[in-house]
Amino acid sequence: MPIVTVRYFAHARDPAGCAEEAVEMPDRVDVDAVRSLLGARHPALQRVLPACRVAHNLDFLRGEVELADGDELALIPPVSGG
Amino acid sequence: MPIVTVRYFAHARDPAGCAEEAVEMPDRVDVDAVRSLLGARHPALQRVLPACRVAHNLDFLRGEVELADGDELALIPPVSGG
Amino acid sequence: MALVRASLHVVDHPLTAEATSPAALVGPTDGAIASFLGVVRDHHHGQAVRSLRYECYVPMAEHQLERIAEAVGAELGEQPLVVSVWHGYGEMVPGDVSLAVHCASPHRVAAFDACRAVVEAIKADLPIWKEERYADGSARWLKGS
Amino acid sequence: MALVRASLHVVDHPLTAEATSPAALVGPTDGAIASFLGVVRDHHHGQAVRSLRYECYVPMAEHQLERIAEAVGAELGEQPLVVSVWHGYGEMVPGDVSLAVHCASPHRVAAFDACRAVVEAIKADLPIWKEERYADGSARWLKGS
Repeated sequence: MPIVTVRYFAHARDPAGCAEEAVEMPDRVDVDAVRSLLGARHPALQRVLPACRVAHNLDFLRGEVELADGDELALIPPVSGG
Repeated sequence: MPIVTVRYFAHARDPAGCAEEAVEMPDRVDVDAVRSLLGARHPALQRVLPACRVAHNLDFLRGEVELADGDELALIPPVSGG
Repeated sequence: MALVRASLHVVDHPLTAEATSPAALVGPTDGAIASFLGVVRDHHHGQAVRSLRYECYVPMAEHQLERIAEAVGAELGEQPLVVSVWHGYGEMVPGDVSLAVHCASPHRVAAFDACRAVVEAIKADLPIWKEERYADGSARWLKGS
Repeated sequence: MALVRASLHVVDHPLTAEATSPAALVGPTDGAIASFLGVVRDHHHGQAVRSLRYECYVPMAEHQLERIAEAVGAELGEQPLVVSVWHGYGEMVPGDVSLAVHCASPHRVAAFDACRAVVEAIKADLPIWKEERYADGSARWLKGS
């Protein structure tokens, strides 16, 4: 199974306890699968997960994606730029 | 009858033959009356008059207005600022 | 009143950095500044434009800018609005800036709406006329925009 | 293609005049430049804001800006579009400029529409988060805008 880098930002970082970590992931995931896996790994994240989008290699993840070693996933809480 | 200054701009100036002139006007006028009077005074203006608005003392004339000596009227051809 | 401050200018030359930059409106109370610049183009309906001249009925233009700022401010209801407008006239060449509109408000929708409304009102009602001179030697007063 | 040129910047400081002025987009082919500045406000929902920090997922923000510029350019159809975007992150105080968007096109409707669409897309999709620090000592991550 691929090992990917997972990044946590803003109000997702404190509950995750880190800004990034290496995580072993299934070969194929969708947004719900990523949320479930990260929520199981860091129960404190579960409160913010429903509002978070997931990014895969700098694009928002839509549908399913095949993961490879070294890929980057990120939890994207509601943004507030501008 | 009041004597007012009439100003001509852009493509109304050449047919009027001048940039401004003093004109004796009725006590009360509306846009149609101004157009008729100026068209009779300068027949070459008649081609452009239907497209021109009229300004009275720096505001667009709507409805009727009472004129006084020294008032300013202007023919405003279609504008193209910006 | 929605219109907090208006700074309105009609000047006899192409606009300079003082006019084109929104910097003068930047401050801690307004979160959004929407701006518009009108720039002299080198083509119009396929004809190469060499230069142009804006004629302006200056006192009426200044008065109409006040009317426009007040009307747009009133349309915004309770949203505070700061407006800065500069319109140049006289001789210009392609690349010169003829119009600058800056609208500041606490929120972006009000700033955008106000800026667009001011520009549309200027295009409709400001007594300014553009005479284009083309590369083939001809010249023409534009009618509308 | 409608997108002629995009100049996209994510920088770790408040924006300076180079970013906030539309001057870099002024040229003889585009008659209209619409701009937007986002400015740090000293109040938010009635609370006095003392300072704030923007956190940014920089490589994703840069990539998303490219996506946004391409998508907005495509929406304009045949109208050519030049886009310049600057977003700052890090520590800021009220009055600092955090966002500058400039859109140039031959005609004003395309420039206005593009500028607004870019700003809305940035508000929706740019991975940047604002943490406000209030005068009473508390701090809060903003959710949405």
